[in-house]
Amino acid sequence: MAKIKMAKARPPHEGRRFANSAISIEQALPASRISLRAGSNELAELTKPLGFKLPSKPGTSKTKSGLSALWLGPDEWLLINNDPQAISKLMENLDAVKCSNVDISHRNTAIIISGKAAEDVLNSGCPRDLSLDAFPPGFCSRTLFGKIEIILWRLSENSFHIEVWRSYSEYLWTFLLDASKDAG
Amino acid sequence: MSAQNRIKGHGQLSLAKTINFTFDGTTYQGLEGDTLASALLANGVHLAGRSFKYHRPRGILSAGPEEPNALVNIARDSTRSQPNIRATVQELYDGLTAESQNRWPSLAFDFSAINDGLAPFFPAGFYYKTFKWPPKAWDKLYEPIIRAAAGLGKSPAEADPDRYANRYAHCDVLIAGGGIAGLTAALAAAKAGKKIILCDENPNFGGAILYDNALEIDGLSATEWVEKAVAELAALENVRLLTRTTAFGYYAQNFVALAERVTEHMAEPDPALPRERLWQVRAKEVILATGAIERHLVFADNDRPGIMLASAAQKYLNQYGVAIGANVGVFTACDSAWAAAFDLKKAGVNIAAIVDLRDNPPLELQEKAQTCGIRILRGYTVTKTSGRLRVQSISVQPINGGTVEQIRVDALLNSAGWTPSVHLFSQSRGKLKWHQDRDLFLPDIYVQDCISIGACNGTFDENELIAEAQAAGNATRKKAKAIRIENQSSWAGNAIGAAPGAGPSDNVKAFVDFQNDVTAKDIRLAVREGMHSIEHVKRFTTTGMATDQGKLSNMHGLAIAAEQLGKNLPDVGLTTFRAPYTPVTFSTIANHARGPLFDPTRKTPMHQWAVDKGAVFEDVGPWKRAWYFPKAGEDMHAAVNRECVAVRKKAGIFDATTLGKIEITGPDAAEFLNRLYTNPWTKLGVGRCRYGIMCREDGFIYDDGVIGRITDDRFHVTTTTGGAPRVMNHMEDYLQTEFTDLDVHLTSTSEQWAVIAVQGPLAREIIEPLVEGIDLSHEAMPHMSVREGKICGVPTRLFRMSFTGEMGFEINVPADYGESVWQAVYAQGEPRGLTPYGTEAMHVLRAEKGYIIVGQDTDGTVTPHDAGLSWAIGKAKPDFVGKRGMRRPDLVAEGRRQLVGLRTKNPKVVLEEGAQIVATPGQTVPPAIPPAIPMKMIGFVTSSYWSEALGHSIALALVEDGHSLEGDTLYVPMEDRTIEVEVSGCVFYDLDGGRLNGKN
Amino acid sequence: MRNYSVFSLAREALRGHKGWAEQWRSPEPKKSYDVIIVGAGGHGLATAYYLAKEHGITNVAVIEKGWLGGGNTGRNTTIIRSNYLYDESAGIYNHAIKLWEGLSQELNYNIMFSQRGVMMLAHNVHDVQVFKRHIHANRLNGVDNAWLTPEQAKEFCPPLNISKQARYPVMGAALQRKGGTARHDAVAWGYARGASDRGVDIIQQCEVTGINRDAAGNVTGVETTKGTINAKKVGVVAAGHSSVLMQMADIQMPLESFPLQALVSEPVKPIMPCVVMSNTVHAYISQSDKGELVIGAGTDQYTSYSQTGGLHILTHTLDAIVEMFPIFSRMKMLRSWGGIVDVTPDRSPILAKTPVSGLYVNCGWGTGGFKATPGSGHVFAHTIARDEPHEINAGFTLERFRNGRLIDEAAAAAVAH
Amino acid sequence: MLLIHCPYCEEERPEVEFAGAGEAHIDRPKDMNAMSDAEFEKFFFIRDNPKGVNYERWRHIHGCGRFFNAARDTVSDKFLTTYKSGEKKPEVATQKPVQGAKK
Repeated sequence: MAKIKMAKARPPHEGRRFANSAISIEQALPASRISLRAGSNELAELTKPLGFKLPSKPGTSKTKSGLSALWLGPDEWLLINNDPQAISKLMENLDAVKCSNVDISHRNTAIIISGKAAEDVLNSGCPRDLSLDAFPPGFCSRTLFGKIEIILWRLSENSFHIEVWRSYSEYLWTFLLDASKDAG
Repeated sequence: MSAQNRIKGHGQLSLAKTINFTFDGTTYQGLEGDTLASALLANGVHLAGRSFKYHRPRGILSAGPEEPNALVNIARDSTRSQPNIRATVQELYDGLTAESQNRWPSLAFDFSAINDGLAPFFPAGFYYKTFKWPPKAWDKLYEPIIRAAAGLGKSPAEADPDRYANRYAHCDVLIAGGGIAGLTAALAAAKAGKKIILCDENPNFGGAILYDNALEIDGLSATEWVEKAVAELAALENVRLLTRTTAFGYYAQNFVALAERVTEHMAEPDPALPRERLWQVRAKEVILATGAIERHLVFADNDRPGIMLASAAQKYLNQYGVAIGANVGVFTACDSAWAAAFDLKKAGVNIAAIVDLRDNPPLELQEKAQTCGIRILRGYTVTKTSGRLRVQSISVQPINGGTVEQIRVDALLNSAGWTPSVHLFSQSRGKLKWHQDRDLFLPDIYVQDCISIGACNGTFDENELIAEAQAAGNATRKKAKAIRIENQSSWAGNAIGAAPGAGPSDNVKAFVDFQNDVTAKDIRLAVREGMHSIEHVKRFTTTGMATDQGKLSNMHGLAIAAEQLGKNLPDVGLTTFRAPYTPVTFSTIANHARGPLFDPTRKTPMHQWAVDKGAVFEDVGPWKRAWYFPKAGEDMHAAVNRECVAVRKKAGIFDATTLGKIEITGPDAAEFLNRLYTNPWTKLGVGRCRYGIMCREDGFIYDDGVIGRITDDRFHVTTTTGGAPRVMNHMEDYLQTEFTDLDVHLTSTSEQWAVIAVQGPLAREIIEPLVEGIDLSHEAMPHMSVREGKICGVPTRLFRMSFTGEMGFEINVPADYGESVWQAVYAQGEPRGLTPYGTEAMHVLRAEKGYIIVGQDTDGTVTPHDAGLSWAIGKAKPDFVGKRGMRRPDLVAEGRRQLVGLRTKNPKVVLEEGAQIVATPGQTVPPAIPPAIPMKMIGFVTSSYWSEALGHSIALALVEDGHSLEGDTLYVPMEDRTIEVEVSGCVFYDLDGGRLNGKN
Repeated sequence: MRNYSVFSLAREALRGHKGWAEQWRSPEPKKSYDVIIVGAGGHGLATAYYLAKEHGITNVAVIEKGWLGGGNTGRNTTIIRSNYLYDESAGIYNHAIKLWEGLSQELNYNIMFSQRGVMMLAHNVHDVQVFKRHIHANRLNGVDNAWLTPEQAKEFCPPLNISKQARYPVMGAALQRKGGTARHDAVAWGYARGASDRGVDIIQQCEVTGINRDAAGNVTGVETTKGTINAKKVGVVAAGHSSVLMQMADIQMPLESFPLQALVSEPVKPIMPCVVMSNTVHAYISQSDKGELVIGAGTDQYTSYSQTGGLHILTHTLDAIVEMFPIFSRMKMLRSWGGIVDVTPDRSPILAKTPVSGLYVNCGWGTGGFKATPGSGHVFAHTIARDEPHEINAGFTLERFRNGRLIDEAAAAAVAH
Repeated sequence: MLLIHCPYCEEERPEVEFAGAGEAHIDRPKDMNAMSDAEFEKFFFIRDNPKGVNYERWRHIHGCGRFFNAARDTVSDKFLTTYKSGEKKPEVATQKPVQGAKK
């Protein structure tokens, strides 16, 4: 049998970026992602494969050694590992514990938006209070942006990570660019 | 033209900053900071519009958003044209081009003004009483004439290239209105550390005190004080100041909508800026400081150009340096008009007389008037005015009767007192209370976290107002620094309803609602005709329904109706105030959601490949799906035939990515499926798949799809493309609220996987060289199985399944690899005839096999039995969602529509989808209504195609008791002919299914 | 009753219109009536009118909590059409169209029925299939409904955007030429005047607080804020408040009441020659005689009696309008308002007898009741007078929710694939 | 746009993150098949639709994804309380509006 030519990954909007004086938007690098579901009785067991205790307070997140866990619901976390190759090992480790682990690395894609106008640009489509009091760094939540669902995760005062299903990412980009025209 | 009415030394504009503008083709000069109205008045132009019904010439009445008359069309270019813009709020910019409306051929000579002469024939509601004969004439004759006469401006004719934006905002305190009350409250709140938003509809903060030259606040003039206050606020981080921003809607839970006009005042707007921005503000508290609006007096011919609200004249003078006339009369019931007269007098304008309805206006006003040498007529009324395009004289008479005197004027100020602007309060669902002693409706019962302060709360005294504003803004209740007020002018005095001389016995045109031409007479007529509720009066006369929304007319209308009914004013009711406070541009509300952002467009990873191959796409929900792939010279029919043949003879490749996918995990996953689908799942082996049907409790088909068992506790579920979100929601609902005993989790994986269907006799040999770790042989991987392995070096869930009737595979790969794997498969297969096919060919292929499409062959009223899918119901299962529902009497009765196949007697005839079916050919098609003897329809065609493989047309149909009609002849009556069809089974091609296994 | 005509109008013009009489009487309620109608909206007033005119039952009271025609009758977007799919729906709406066509003359009141055409847009293959199904069924039911190509649709309605680049391009349209609009207030007023003239008492500002029954369970009348009023037959025609009223007779209804919003633009010269509806894009628009663009929005997602709704509902409506009619981008919203619509599980009305003898109900019209007004009143009067349904409303029973014989127009337009 | 307190996220969130899911406390019977047609009608079609306090279901569909229950006044549209699904139906009274501003 002839050698099989390896398929090439083509993540959406690879390398896309935009910046003006008040805002910078860029497509996040590929990462591995797992939708993790577990009941409260299973939490303790999960500490080992993850290397840290899952955040249990609504809207909070935890990051350690490139692995982040975002609280999305009372039994739901989004795990993001910056290393796209890390997925199989992590899935394997989770397989060993009682939980639901589903690979969604390709379902989602992410956009990083930062700059002094980031909050305003996001508030052009997101109805949430994004002030630092209500949505501090580390806070994460599923919410809406215009007509699509996103997961918004505040990395720092002026920087947000937005998770979105891949087919909605074009809409997200278009909207963010539209809203950025007069940012600042 | 030069501005002859601009008075040096008056107003706040710089005479040096001149700009040009055009009105009705004439170029004029204005100043930076002018409104269109102030600039027109500076040039001596009063005549600005025509009324709606009588086409009476109308002048500029006000200096604010309540303007009913001076509405113009402003167009920057042919794509940027907007009708019905109030000249009184439109800021002037260099090159502004405005045109008057609702007149032909010109504003000064309007042909339709003939209506005015015919006014006796057009009282309120005249159109209900006539135009009834002949019956057909209404929409053919009368209505077009009425329509052409109605309407004000013209709709834009071209699409709008401008941008509109949105911003959601949250704050502790939203203050609507930046006059003295709003500014004071804002200062107090801001200093208390609250996060505040202060908005005002004007270009500058300050409100009514900006044109009060006498007022002193803390030793500063009003303008100085405003400047200082604004500077103080602007320096604070916790304050957002929004000018040119109207709070127009107050919704539930302190959600307030603001419209910001960002560029409408600019000569050359920066294209980066949105034209307008919608602010959607959620505030912990709302402070309403919306002020008050001066009412006009209702007297005979009170609508001539040159007749103006007193406060407007004062504002034009003190803010814009414009005198509205040289010889001005004043007609009032309110103190504030006297102050306007004094200011005009001081600026050198002759005041012909102050006519006050009251017998005893305040003495100090009278004294001051005498000092200035102004004639006072106390207890007088104006009974008449003259002048066609500009008022020329007024006739005055003592209220108790007596000699009528004619006084020449070139403008007339008038004031009936002030109406608190309770619109937003009322929109918040607060209840108003009538204060008989003050003739005012004021906020009484609050239902939201808000407070009214200042003039909108009836607080006209500046000292009281300051205290009220400070208390509202400062929750900590710390004693605020006192603010010293000197030389405030009085707003006391009110007249509501028709002035003497326009009473029930006077046959005069005294306008209540200017724009809609509603007179006091009309309101009385409405009451005589039985309209006893103010809502009826309003609808019958259209008072308060013009573009000014009754800001000037509501109180008068109410008072006149009350008088006619002999009732107290509050007993007649008050019309509800509805959003918006002032009209708001459609696109401001739609904002970003235009063009590509109107709705998201979902595309699969292989979309671009299909584009490159020339695919035509169809919309399926939010998705774009390749419909067919026409080659040069091919129409849809030819392309689809070719694609179908390729699949049947060789192989086709199809993008099935859009199908919904749900990963169901957990020890109870199989049991969960048992309860949600009609089929049994417990015994489905790992590595096998099954077609499943989902119902709701009502027993009708809700969705379907193939479900594969990946491991004992992990299933890969597919749904229809459009059904994916609602199926997920349906499952979550049962899982969370009903089947809480089950240990199961659901994850949407619709977009995790790109799905490449390869179907046809050559499918296996095409993909085999690319696959690793999976034995594709029929024995190892039979029809309806699933395996995990690798394709092109990447992980795959490979399904052996078919929606075409051919042997086929559906290759699921992580979406980033979709395009690359697709290309590899295509490269592999293309030399052997692998052909891309679209959704249309897919539909034909599946119909040839009798596979249903939920939503096309079922419509929400079809049970699995009806669809011929009884085999898919797990009869041994004690329960599943829909089991009880499908046993209801009508669902098991005879005569249900059941899915069958249809063969046309003439094989070349392809039925039309949706065509109805009858049992007997003798029925004739009824002509249009009436009289109609309806034909008894027993079913309809759900799917219909030309089958190239079979050489004849095929169709599926839902037909009453269809399952027992096989072989019968039925009829499809079309407009021009009746088509004979024979009922068949649903499967047309490869009846024994051998091809699924690569046989036949 | 004083005849309304161009001649009476001219005569009155010469004497200052002093001679017009009240269009309807405002009497105090009598102790008892033969029939009480609860709710003086279009449907209730039409019922009273036809009871008097067609069945000779003139001893009728129409009891209204607020002012007549002040509910959904005066709050809807006045679209009239009858191109429904099922025989039952086509039957009643087409019955209504026939009555609409002569109504101005019948009532001697110009209700301004304008058969400007109602055009429903198809935006995808599924829409096309569904519309074709309607068109074929309509033809066989004697209901006019024609298929238009996008170009023909544009010709019929020039402001329409038929660009292939639109997010959901127009693939065609179903046009009912006999559809159109009417003046909503005039419909209520015309029926009120006609009914009042035939002896019907319209009692406004009077709220029904109870439904009285005798020991055998038969209706004996109603309790109101103006006292007890007796009648052996009571018809409830209370739209959004139907559940509340029927509860007074211990009948629980298959109904939910939702806020429905509508809006108008500022008036402009004629630009929209017809009614356009798009279910896919969610937009409904026409232009009133006054020149306002009249636009229907969607319902909110929660039940409510507040007659208000959320701004985000209007946002979605106006983005759809601007998408379909880009030239209206700079038009301005002048007024918006809300009504309460009562919705049944199958989106079809209930026009029927009830388990309580002497109690009848006409409800569940959802977002589309106005168009049925004359037909609904006509057959409901028949149902009350004869104590049995007219053949036209025979299918619109309460029992259908028990036996499953639904008239599910919405399901028939099912969106899936 | 209403503001809804999600009992799982422990925060008030804008209405557009939620999907209304109809009347609450209608339990699917353990033995569906024993239901009469009348009982099925009541279960599936009949609704309280009260003018006043309505017990209703919501799903925080664009948030934590949980279904929960709420008591809401259908006259003012004010939420009186929200609570997790499975919890007992709370007794609530509608609030009276205040005369005069709150201060």
